[in-house]
Amino acid sequence: MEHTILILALPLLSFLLLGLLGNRMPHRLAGALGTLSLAAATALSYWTAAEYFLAGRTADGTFAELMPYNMTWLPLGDTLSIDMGILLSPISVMMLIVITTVSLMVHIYSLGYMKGERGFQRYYAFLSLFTFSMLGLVVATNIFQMYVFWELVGVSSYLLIGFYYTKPEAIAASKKAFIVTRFADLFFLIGILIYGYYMGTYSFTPPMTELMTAGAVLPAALLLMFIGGAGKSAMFPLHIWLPDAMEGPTPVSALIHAATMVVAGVYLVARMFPLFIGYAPEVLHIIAYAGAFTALYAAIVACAQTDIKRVLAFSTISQIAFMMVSLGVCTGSDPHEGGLGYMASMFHLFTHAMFKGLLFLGAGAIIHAVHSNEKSHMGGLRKYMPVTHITFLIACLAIAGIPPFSGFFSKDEILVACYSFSPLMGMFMSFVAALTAFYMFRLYYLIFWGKSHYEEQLALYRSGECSHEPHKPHEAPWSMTLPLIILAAVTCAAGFIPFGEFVSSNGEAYTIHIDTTVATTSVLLALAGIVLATIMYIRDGSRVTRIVNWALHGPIVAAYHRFYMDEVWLFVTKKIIFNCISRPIAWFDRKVVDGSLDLLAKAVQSAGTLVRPWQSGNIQTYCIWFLSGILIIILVLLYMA
Amino acid sequence: MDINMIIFAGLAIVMIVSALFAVTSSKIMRATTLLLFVLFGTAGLYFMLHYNFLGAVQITVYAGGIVVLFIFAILLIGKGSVDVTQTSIRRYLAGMATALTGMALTIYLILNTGFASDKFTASGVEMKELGMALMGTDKFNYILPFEAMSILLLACTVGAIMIARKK
Amino acid sequence: MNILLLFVIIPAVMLLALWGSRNLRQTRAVMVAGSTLLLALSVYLTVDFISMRSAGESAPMLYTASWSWYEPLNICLSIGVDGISVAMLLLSSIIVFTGTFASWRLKPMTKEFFLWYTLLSAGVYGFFISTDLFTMFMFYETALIPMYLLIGVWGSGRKEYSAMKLTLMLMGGSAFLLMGILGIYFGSGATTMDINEIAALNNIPAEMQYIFFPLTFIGFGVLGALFPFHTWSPDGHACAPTSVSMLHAGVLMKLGGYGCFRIAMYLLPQAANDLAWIFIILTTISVVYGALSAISQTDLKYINAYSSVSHCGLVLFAILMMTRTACTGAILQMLSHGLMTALFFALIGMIYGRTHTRDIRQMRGLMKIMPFLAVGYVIAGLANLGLPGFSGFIAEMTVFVGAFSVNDTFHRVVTVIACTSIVITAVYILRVVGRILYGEPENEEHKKLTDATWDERFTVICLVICVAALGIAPMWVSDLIGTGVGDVLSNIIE
Amino acid sequence: MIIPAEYLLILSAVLFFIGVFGFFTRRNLVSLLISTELMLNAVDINFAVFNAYCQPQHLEGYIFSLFGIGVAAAETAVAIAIIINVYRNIHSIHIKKLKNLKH
Amino acid sequence: MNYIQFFDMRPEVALLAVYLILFMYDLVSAGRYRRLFHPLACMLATAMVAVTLSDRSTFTLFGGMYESNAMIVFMKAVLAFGSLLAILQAHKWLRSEHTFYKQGEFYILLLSTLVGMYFMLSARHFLLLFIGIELASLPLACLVAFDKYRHNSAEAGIKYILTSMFSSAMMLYGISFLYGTTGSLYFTDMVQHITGAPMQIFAFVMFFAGLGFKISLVPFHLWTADSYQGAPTTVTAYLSVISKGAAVFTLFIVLIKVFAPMIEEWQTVIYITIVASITIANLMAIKQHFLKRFMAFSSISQAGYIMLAVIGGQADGMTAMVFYLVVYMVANMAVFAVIESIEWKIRGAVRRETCNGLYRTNPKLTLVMTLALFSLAGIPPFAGFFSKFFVFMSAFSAGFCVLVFIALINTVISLYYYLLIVKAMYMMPNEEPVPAFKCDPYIRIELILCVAGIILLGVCSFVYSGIDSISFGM
Repeated sequence: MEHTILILALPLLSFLLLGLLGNRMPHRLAGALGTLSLAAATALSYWTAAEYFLAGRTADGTFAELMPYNMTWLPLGDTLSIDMGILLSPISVMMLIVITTVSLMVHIYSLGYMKGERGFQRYYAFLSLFTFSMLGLVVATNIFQMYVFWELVGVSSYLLIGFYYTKPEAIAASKKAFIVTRFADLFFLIGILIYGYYMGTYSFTPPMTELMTAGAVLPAALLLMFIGGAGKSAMFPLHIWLPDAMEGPTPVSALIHAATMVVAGVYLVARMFPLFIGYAPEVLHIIAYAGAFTALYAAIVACAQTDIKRVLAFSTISQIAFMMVSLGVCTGSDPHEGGLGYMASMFHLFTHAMFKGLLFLGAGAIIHAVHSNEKSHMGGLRKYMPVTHITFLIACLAIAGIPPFSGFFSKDEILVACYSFSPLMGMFMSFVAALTAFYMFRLYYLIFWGKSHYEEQLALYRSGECSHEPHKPHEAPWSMTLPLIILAAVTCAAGFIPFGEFVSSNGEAYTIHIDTTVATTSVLLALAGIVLATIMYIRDGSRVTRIVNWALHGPIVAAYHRFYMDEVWLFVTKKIIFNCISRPIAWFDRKVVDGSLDLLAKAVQSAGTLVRPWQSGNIQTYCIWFLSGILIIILVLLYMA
Repeated sequence: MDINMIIFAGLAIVMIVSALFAVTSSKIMRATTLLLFVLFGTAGLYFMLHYNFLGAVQITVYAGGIVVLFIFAILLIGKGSVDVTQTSIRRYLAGMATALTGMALTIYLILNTGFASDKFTASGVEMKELGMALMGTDKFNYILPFEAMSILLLACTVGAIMIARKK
Repeated sequence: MNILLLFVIIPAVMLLALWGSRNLRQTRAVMVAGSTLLLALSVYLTVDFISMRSAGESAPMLYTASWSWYEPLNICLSIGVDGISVAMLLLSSIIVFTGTFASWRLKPMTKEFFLWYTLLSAGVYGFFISTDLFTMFMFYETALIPMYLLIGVWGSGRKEYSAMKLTLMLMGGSAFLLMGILGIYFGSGATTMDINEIAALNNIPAEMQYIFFPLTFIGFGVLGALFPFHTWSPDGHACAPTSVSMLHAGVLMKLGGYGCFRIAMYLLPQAANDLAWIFIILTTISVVYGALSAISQTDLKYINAYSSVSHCGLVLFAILMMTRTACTGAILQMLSHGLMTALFFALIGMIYGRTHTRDIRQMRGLMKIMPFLAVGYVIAGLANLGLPGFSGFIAEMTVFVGAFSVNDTFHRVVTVIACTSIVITAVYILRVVGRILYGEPENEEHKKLTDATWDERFTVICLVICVAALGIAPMWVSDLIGTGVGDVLSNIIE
Repeated sequence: MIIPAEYLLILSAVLFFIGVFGFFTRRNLVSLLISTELMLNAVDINFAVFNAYCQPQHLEGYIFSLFGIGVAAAETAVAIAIIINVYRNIHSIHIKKLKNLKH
Repeated sequence: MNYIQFFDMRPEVALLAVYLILFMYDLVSAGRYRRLFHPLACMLATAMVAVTLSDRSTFTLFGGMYESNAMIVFMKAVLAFGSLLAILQAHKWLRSEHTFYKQGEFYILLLSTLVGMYFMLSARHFLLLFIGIELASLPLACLVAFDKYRHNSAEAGIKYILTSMFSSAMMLYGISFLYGTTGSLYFTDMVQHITGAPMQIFAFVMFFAGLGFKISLVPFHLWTADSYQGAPTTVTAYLSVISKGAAVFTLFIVLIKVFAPMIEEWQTVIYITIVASITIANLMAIKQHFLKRFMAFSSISQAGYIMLAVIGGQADGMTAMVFYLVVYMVANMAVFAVIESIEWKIRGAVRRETCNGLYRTNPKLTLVMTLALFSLAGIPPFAGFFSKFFVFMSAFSAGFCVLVFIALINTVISLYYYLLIVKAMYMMPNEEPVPAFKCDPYIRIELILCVAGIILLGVCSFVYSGIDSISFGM
């Protein structure tokens, strides 16, 4: 499997090339270079996947974990070292495919979307960097390598969110994204430190002896790592950066903030799953509860948002939370007994990457067409953008969990896992799933149905009330629609992939079977949500909508403001950290620490002034001092003797 | 009461009183004259110790030389030399306090130190002995200080003339 | 002829040549030739050192030589290097080299500037090659004093005040240090000044160690920006000219950490073990406090100076942990911080040279105006906040891993506290980047400014390459340092 | 009867400190000089007394007194020359007028 | 009656020969031959240094009243060399209108003081010592008052001579009691009777004050600033270096030869005076504006540092002390030479503000001044660093750790005020800086010698080793 190194190397090279020489290249060349290198990497990934899964299972019924490369990168003392290498396991191969596929789609899509933008080359360079980092993350052979790439991913995300660096919101968002995830990474790092010290290694499979003696330390380490993951995967309350991250170019949102990077946290937990399940099941449950709450929270907030990308962002948070919950509800490593969640989570990760990527890319196409993110500028677009409309609808159906689209299958598995954990959890998650269907279709209707903003404007223009002619929405160019179509196709088909054959909690093959009760319930619930959305939003200003708005006015406003979480964070950072800690410390440093030194200097100076009159110029005074000095010294000596 | 003691007491009283007036008198000439009394008193003491040559030198050099120098200087300087009485009371008190402390300490120490002062013989010093001591090169001979003294005097003469002469 | 001597001889020759140079061209020629030669020499030394080590040379110090200097006082001109010193020499050469280019267009009195600059670098080199207490101290002070003129004459802002403060504080530190050195010398029986021999004797009475360890440590700690003796650093850096800031933060502050390790702890092991906790607390404060202070600063150089306080605090923090990994990390951090901060100060200087302000509130959108410098700044910033692939990351990680491996609650807690600095660092770095580089340029004057000139580009590129090289391939440096650290540590840990 | 050495020493001490007192309080350069003469004179008495009472076999104190007188004369000569010079420069020999050099 | 002994005192004889030649020349020369006076004096002084160094054997003369050994000879040579520097520096001054006709007196007085110092160093008897001290002070008073048409010079002279008389009276009074309690004035005899009795303590402190006055230690220092400021600059330089150096060395000898049994007492005394000297002088120096006055306080503080070498009373202390004196001499002379040059340019007293912007106009002179000040402050690689270090070492080895620490803290203050001048020269703006000028050639020679000393004395360790091989202690 030596060629796997190329999967990493190609994006890296493309990054270096574009980063260093990009400014001298024409846009087309840069785009082509980035896209082609990624296409090659994608091809290699597929080849790798084929090779890996076709190689068959080992004697114990699992896929072998291959490590084609592993070298010591930074020795840390006698035993520990940070290694760099490539680890192939079912989930990493799966991730390779997800990442390269979505990334390739985004690369192609961006050719059209970003056309003519200032910094086009830079954009592709950053995309390559991100892809490289993300690939490095998933193939990490040890937790520290993962951390290394984890940070790189964070930085790429930062750079891409802040791509429109002249836009103040983009700057703020990029900063926020980086700092919040960095904050979470702190815990990750501490977790790693604990893990490394007690396990004596950073690899994912620590020696048995250390595991036995670790006691309560391992769960603590794993919990800390989860917090790191929660930061990246936008779990409540560390989710606040993700909605803001939508300030970046939409393809970037699709790639990073929907399909790949944000699931890194899920991937982390999945990576460490054997340890979680074996030594820290209680931590898994914490994950489950945290995830469940996040899922609900994000879903509710999504219902009230008006910016379509924000809706998608919250939907992403909610869906990732689903994955987390799914991992959290595992109670054993056997997929048949308590371990189903693992497979479900990975499956959902896979399908979600596809359909959420699709949604974002679709949203991108819409934004491209209407030059706005706000729902008020949309409406009735189905006439103008048929391809986008259809693909978007497919994605919505998938996310709502309507068969036969892929979302149905993965979500179903999750719900099954939840029900088997506790019925309460199952019902809760089902409700959230229903909510998902509701807000997604709300979004769908708001964009594609209802009154067309364009037509209203046109009417106004014609009646002379508006001075300039509105921009007519148009279907996106082929470079943008092609990825939509491809992803839509995948979304339709992915549900039928026998995912359990490849990935399962104990590595053995697991055949997915639909639990009819759960499936029926969830589909019905989803349909209910869709129906409600249809009633409320298919036409503007329906009575039901007004009633609901009136009845739930308070909660809706709160949800629109994301339950004021941003304000809380702003309060903590601006008011407490900046104004109450940093400022006083800076003041303390200047006035107290430095001031005391200045005071010392001043004291010496004034002592100098003080002793000056001593030198009065009168020799009699001098001689009085002379004799007094003698006498004092004599008395001191006599006293001492 | 021994005659020596009476003479000593007389000398001491004269010396101390003249010294006191010499440092307090507001007339500079009077002060100089009183200094002369002290110097004569000192010579008297030397005679009492039978150090006749020393006494003579005291009278000639000190009384005859130095005081005359003073008088010259005073005359040269003229009326600017009128001594103003002590102005600053603070310095006056400080000076007095320091001097008194010093004196008390010294007298206390003198009284509490047993000098081996029992070898006094009223024999005096032979001139020859003195001459030999001044000219000899062995231990307890002082040719070297004597020569050094000559350089000192020469240098001081040169210096004093250089400074005092008018161009 | 010992190769190490060249590190002192070349600057000495440069001083003479500079003294004789008649115009700017000659001055520059001397500087470029000299600093290139030094750089080449240190690269050669590094390579040669590594090959000797791999050939099985296991003596703690290589290239050792000793000439009796002040024989009655056992003062020798002893030289020798171990991995740590080699790394430091390399660092110094890089900074001196790039600093030369960073002050390419410095005016007025270019010749004099380079004279003092070279004297300073001679002190630095001498310090790193010496193994004799007296000689080290001498070079140490030699390196400090030119700072006064360099800042005072060629600086900006409140330069006189800052220069004076810096000099006096550092000299105050060296007063402590001198006490410590005398204590070490006499404590060990006044037979030798060679640090290796003193370490081998290891006979300083414990009660003396308890007195002189704090003195020595604080003495060096002042230069290493140990809280609360760091306040010279913000003012000094803020007012210094570019290359001086580079050299000062890049190399001179390392003298502090190096000295703490090589002298204070190495020679006074017992006190180091018993009293480390006090200084660990202080350094932990430094780390967090410096970072927090940086957040609310508005002057670019102040931000970076406080950042230096934080990072140098980490150096001292790490060596006090007294594990091999942590100490290796400390040295790595010195290297890394040296390069990064030099880069930072170079960029700040270049930006300042154009905008004539360092107030972040008055700059905006520099990315559009001077993309090269802005990109350089972003890279420097990312390196500073510990992005993998740059040197900061490996250094910090090594430090944290090493510090964490001390099995003791106190050490663990302070390590975790120190770890928080990586978040705080991100905050202040991104704040600045977001503030001054991004956005639309607002100041009309600024819109007319130009991007970097060739010498500036050269400086920046050299440093970026070094930072990245250290960050991407840390293993060889880490090996180089590791053995040296091990030798020193084996003396500290009984 | 032999006068006890202490009496002489005390006498010289009193003279010495009267000189000191004068030196501290007089306001005129010549008076200052007179006070120093008192002090030097007292010292000479001391030497003579110690020689006579403690070490009569050698003439150390005696000769010291002798040289002391000489040195006093030399000092006085130089001092008076300078005083005259001061007078020429500032037309006063009052201590108060010597205030150019201070602080 | 072995008068031939006089010729064994080679330094003194050489000195007196020079003295006589110059005296004669002064009497006989006239017209253009007067112009050769200064070169002649310089050459003779140089020869004198050489002759002084020629006999380094150890011997005593005149029944133990005079002692000579290699160290003493070396010290004499140092003093002679210092005088040579002073003579070099004096050239322009001696050529000026008011001094030209009394050039001869200058040499006579200068050499007289040098004779006095020679006697101070060699004396092993208090009478000779006393006369030496007087010989070193009285002509110096004349020198201080040399510029007799300058008010300041006269004022400085009278302050100097009166304080000097006061202090010599004190010292004599002390010596008289020493004589009374020990029964002798020979060092070798006295040491056997030194017991540390209260009277001896009293006497010792009185004596110490006399020398402390010459060294200008606090609290016996108050004359220093006034006299230094008022005296002609050459004389100030001479006072601050040569006179002080001889006194310190003498003090050291007396302490170890006579007061050895009272070591605890005198160490306490020195301890107190060191702390007082360094601290108070430093505080005073900060606020000074006239450079000469400033240098006076600097020299007081330096005296404190020198005393650090004395306090131990050991051979290493003497080495450190002599080395310090040598280094201090070259640095201080350099500073005064620069001050004198500027004085001649601006025709007035040099204030710190005068130096503002000096670097622009006179870079080389400024550099010399900088080096000298750095050396005084103890900055490597200049010699001052080495000398300070060794002094600290010797005090430390004698066990005075806290004292060393106090002194070290004070070095920071001293650095501050030295840097103030550096700052003025390099950094302060000035509308009208001192115009560019060329130094007097003799001063240039002096400066070259001094700078060579400043740079080389520390680096070339043989000076120190040489001193160490001949030093002695308790």
